[in-house]
Amino acid sequence: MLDQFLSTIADLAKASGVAGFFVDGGWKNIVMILISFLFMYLAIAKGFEPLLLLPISFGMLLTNLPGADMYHSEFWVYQTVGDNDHYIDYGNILQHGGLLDILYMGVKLQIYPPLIFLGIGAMTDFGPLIANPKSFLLGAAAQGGIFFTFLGAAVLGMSAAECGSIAIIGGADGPTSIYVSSKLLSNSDSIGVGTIALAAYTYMALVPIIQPPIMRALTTKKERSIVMGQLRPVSKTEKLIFPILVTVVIALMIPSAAPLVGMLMMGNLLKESGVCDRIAKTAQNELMNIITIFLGVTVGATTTAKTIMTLSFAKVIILGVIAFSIGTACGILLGKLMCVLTHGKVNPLIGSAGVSAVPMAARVSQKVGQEEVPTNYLLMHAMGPNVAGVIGSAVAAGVLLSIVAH
Amino acid sequence: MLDQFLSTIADLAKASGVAGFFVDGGWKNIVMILISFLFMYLAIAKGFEPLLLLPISFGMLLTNLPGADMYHSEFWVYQTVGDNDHYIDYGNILQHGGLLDILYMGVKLQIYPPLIFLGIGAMTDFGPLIANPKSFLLGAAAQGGIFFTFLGAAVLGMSAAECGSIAIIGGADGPTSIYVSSKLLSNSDSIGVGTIALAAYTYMALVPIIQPPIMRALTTKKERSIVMGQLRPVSKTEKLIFPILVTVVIALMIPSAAPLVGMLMMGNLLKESGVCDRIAKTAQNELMNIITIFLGVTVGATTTAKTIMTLSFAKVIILGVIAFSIGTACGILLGKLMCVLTHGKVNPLIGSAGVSAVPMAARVSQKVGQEEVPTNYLLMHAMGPNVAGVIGSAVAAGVLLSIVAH
Amino acid sequence: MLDQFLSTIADLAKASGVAGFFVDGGWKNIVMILISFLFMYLAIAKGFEPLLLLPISFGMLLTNLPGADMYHSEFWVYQTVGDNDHYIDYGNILQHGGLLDILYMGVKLQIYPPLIFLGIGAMTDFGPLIANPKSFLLGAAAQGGIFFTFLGAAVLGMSAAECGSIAIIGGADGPTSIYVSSKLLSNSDSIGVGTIALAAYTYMALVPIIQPPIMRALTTKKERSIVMGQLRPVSKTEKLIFPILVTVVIALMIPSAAPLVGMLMMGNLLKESGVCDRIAKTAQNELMNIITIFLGVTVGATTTAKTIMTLSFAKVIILGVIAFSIGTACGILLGKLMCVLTHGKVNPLIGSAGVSAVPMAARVSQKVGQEEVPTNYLLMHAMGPNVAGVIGSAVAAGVLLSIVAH
Amino acid sequence: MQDIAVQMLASKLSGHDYSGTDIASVVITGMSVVFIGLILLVLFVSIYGTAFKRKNEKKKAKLEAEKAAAKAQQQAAAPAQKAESKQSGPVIEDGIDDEIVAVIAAAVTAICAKNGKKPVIKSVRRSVAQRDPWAAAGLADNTRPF
Amino acid sequence: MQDIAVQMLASKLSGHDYSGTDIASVVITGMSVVFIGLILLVLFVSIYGTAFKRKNEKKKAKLEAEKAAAKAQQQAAAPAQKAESKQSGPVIEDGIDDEIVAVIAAAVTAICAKNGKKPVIKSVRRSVAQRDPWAAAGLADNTRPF
Amino acid sequence: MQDIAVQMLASKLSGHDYSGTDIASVVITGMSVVFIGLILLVLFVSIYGTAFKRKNEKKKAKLEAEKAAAKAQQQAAAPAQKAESKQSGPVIEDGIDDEIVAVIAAAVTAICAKNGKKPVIKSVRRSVAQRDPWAAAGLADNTRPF
Ligand code: NA
Ligand code: NA
Ligand code: NA
Repeated sequence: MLDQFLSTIADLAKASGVAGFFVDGGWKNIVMILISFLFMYLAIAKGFEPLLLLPISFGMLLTNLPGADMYHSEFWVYQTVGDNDHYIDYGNILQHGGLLDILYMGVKLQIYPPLIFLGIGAMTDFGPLIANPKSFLLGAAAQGGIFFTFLGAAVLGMSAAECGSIAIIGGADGPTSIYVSSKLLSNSDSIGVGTIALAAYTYMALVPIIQPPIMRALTTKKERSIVMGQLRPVSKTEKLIFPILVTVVIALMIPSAAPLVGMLMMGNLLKESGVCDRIAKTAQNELMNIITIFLGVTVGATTTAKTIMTLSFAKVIILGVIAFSIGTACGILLGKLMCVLTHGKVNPLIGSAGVSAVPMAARVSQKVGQEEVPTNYLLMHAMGPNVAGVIGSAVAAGVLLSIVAH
Repeated sequence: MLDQFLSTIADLAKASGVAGFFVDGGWKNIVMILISFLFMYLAIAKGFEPLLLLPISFGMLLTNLPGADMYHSEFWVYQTVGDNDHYIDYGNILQHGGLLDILYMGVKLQIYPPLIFLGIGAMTDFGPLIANPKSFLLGAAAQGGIFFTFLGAAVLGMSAAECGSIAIIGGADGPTSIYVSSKLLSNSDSIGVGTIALAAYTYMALVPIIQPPIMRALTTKKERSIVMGQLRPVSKTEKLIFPILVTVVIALMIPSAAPLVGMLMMGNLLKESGVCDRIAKTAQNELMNIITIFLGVTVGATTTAKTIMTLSFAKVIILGVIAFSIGTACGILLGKLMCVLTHGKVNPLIGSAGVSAVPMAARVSQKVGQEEVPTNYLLMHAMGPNVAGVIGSAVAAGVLLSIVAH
Repeated sequence: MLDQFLSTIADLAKASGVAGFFVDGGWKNIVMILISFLFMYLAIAKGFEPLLLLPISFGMLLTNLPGADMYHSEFWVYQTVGDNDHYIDYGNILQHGGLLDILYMGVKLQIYPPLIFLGIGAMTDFGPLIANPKSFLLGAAAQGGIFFTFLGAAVLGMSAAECGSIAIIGGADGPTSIYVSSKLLSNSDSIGVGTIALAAYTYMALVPIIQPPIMRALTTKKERSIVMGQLRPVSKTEKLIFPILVTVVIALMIPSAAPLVGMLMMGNLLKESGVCDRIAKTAQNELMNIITIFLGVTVGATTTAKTIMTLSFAKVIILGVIAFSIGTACGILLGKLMCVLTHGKVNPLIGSAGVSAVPMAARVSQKVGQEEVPTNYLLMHAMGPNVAGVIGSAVAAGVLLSIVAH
Repeated sequence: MQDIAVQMLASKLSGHDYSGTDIASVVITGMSVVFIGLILLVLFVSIYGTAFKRKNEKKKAKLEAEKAAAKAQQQAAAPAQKAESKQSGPVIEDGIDDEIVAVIAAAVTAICAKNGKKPVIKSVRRSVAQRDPWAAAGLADNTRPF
Repeated sequence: MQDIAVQMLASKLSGHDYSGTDIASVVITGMSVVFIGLILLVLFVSIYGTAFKRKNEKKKAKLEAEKAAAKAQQQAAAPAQKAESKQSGPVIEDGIDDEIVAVIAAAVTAICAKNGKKPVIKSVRRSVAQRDPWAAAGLADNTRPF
Repeated sequence: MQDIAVQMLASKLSGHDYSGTDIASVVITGMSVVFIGLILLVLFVSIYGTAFKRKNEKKKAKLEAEKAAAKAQQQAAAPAQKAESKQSGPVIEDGIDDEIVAVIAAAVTAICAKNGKKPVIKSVRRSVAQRDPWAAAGLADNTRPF
């Protein structure tokens, strides 16, 4: 009797999710779970972009608990049909997918990031950029990080899809990174969307630590002390024309950037119109919050042990910080050039804000500037390159998607 | 060296979206983009139903930028299988659709309009209609615009699906128009859902201009001067029974109207119950706002140059205004009849409110009435026919859908 | 002439939805509609869980109006392909489904209940449970109702799927009941998801009537008079660790419970983190409200006359109340045992709160306790077993889903 | 109700080959069905409306009598209350002097006046109770239906 | 953990052909698994709970000592402050007389009293800052995580 | 604009077989396209910005002149108004004494001070009108666009 009971208990233990840790490679899940705890800690205690890192890290936990079956990376392989058509088998996902598979469809169908951009557009003030359109150039320069990292990733022997996905981290823009990587990466790649998102959000949280040393190294004390005057006020009509203009120009030039830029600008137009308050507010609050939850937890779910615990992960970590650093440097260097060309009217510190990471990067510019001249308010001047960086990253994303056809 | 650079630039220019304007029929896109600007202007500066016309016009812009590929009208052709089954290939749309294709599924699956009706129901007070149920007749008469326009469209040689879609504009009800036209129209028709929606919302915004001359022409000064007394108060129980009763009666008589009327009445019951405030409020705010954005931008996206720049568009414009005018006239004429039958107790001006266009049409009744007797408050009396018109249009929509099987 | 008119009217009447009442079994629809009115009355006038019973009963009305075709139970039959793969034909549903079919996909894809759990997690305070973890045992004991009812249903000759679905009613947890029954039941069973949901919510509303007699019968006056001291305060860190711990332990042990427990705990972590307020609030308000509407009306739609008007319905009603009663009794009995073991420090009345039905069951404990000692505040002590009951039901749901493979 | 009548139409209208008679039928059938439907609603709503109107009128009469009585009582009590509160100065209690309300309203007006708009006190709502000693229960209240 | 044990049951229960023993097994296995699961939670939560309880108690003792000290200090300072604010009349500063608060509360009470409900000040929240000179930055703050 | 130039790259990069030159091209093409795109935006925004700047400056000059005039007028009127309101005591009207505002603010400050934070009045909003006699119309207003 006791014998039988004990054997049943033994059977039970053998079949549990716990047993999943002891199968081949099962220890990797434990490591991943510990990493998810680390990110939860960083999000909660250290304030690392908690709105996304917390859902991402919880998704990471759920996906690495053996047997929970809430996400299946094997469902997200591209099937090849005939000569050159490849597709995801959504029918199969509807039949057999877990909760996080179903919700992940919104990422793979490229819906969530543009809708988050809609919300961001509805809460962004492009006034500083309109007042000083030259900021666009700084927003362009800071995308240098993306393309030089592409080169670096290629040198490290990664596939084109991987190169593009890692490079976009340098755009310092979460939804854009997810948009590009979810389009490029499939189950057969050595990295996943979650890896890219984790790196992007982590480095965005680390902007105040990564950027200042680079900024100080590349500028002279004199340059950092340049005081910039007040920006001209921008009329409502200018603010109304801006989103329409940007949509037309960018969508015509880089059609692949149209969904991101188009939604960003539509959100902004809804806000600036002043007659669509009720929908602009929903776009920037409830709609964005709902999608943030779905996006975070499902993107986190893609970080299965198999995907993360590879050499590629280390490459992502290293290339990611390089991408951020080069982006910062490019922005600063163009800032220096503009300083020279304007005979010292532009403080090069606002250049680093071009990486996006709104509004953290602009605040870093402000803070480093104040170290020299405490009364110098660079923030508004840095907001120009900062929001230009968002547009710039979206444009760079379009270029990457055009080049790296999957 | 310079040669090569210049030739590259030339190549780039040739391949851009801009080039799309110079291919065969590409100029039509430019015209469409200009039209979208016009509608943006009308929405923002003139206050033309901005909550929907602004998203619609932005969708119109996005869809007509060559190369952006956010919406593909060719995906929305009905496929024929076997003898009489026809269907939309949703699998293909999931695989290859752009953002606006995916979101447009909510229109084609007939989800968005009923959900907007849910929200409208949750914010509508049927009290004035319950207090004076004869208002229903005015709401019925004003649907005359729908059916006479059907006749007009048929005379102009349009297909049955087109006739039904144009006719429903006379219902002066946005979601109903979109519901009917998205069911009836397919890629093979000469007009699209967007065309119908644009016309419907534009004419709804123009109600204060279209209706008054017709109202004045058909009524005598004496009729317009009739003062109507206060409506009796309506008890909570009556308000609770009303939505249930209407659902049962209408769904039994015109089953095709059940989704619209059912959701409208469910929203109203949630509100009137007083015990479901939290969901009634979400239905009328966040849910409706989210769907308004999706509905607007995707319906706008159906207005591709190919669809709009046809002779049919002109027909829609002309028939639309005729539909509104006939609807107004029918309402007024029945109002006159009721005036006679009640020995002058009913002011015929409240008849025009039967076209729906809530609450604009009711306000027009109020305003035209006040021109004669400044102290005459017709508003509440006009709200009865006004909300009856919403039900009436939904019923008429059901009838059209029954008759015009696609 | 008159002849023809009358014959047309006769034809019309014959073809209407009304005629659907007179076909074979059509009278059942009338009965169902009357039952839906009864539930509307209970929800509105008697306050029976109105947030869900009102949408459910409206869905019940819509689905039983002949001809409305908003929901098709025949679409939800499992198709068998090859040897052991069975699936729902979602393609067909997208092509031919009505509004409520489309929305019901969220139930069948098992999305709505976990998302509602996300919201519940974001509004639940696990403090009382953490302060007194022994409450977990009471939450476990009260699940006895589930398993003994399984036995009872089997004795009455129901299929395994039906047994599991009826048993879970004893969990006194709406979304859990819907989650389990929507997974287990298909069109070929004699009961539907809606039947289960109706019973679950009705009995939850009846908790204050069902529980007290059982509580009084099983306890002595002396036991009911036990005064319990204040609970220790719980630190923020403990509250942060709790959801993570529960997720890991439960998901490893009962993987099938992972979606419910995981989402519940993710919601709680978002709330307790204090850094994700904006998404935690959306999860517990707008997101939950939207899903509540969709869940309610579609679950109601599954109560077609064919499904409800069977002998099985009577069995559900009887077994449901037995399940609740046994659950209550089991909780109380373990409470008595704990009372003995702690030498009278635990008032057994808090045991009945283990059935979940948050927070009604906890209030019943409080109320019955106060009948003896008016100054005795058992509420916080009962909240421990109460929220433990939610976790316990989710675990029991996982066990049922593992055992009863469909 | 409209099904059979329209089916013949439908079969013809689906293609492009419909005659003038068909179209006339659409107009007539359509308007008839809409009118029949809404006339039915008129009838039903009128019937139950009449029933309720009578019931309400009785209730109303009763209520008004009660109100009048209450008002008379209140008017008698009010002066005493006012005097009392004036003597004791402003304290946190129900019978507080209305002048204090005037002060508050005046202050708000003073601020708002800068925007050039004259505000009116539309309503004063009781604040929603938040986290009282038994907060968890109140909070959990929202979870009841799930 | 329950997988193997239940697989045998499962295979039998999927069809309709299950015996009384099978059903008994469901009940026993089911209750056991639920109890094992929640007992594990009891253990884990108790363990870390004990650890934290100790830690909290230390912290609490420390905090209370600090509070007591602070209170003593405050009580000494208060009268002086009160006197000052009374002399200078009500001004916008931290040390404002509590009587003013009473006035406000009284006024609110006066208004609310009309609804026949006695309100209590539950909490006073700082208003959320809106559009200060560097408004865009504050606004953009919301966009940080994206 | 970038399509043809990148198509050659694309065909090579899709597989794993890309050369160093390909990668260099990606970097150069990529940066060029981004810069060309944003330079175009600089141009367009600058052009229409200049136009509006001029227009705005004219408007602003006009506005400021008006403001100055208004201010002068206001300053003359203010003392009289203040005196009047002091004499008549606090009443509900536009010209209410600013001291009352100070009292309110002070009271709020007194309460908030307990949290150790010094609040500032950021804005005073007019309350949204709710359910006036013609409430249904106001409510229905929200339904306008549908
Ligand atoms: Na960027
Ligand atoms: Na209408
Ligand atoms: Na339970």
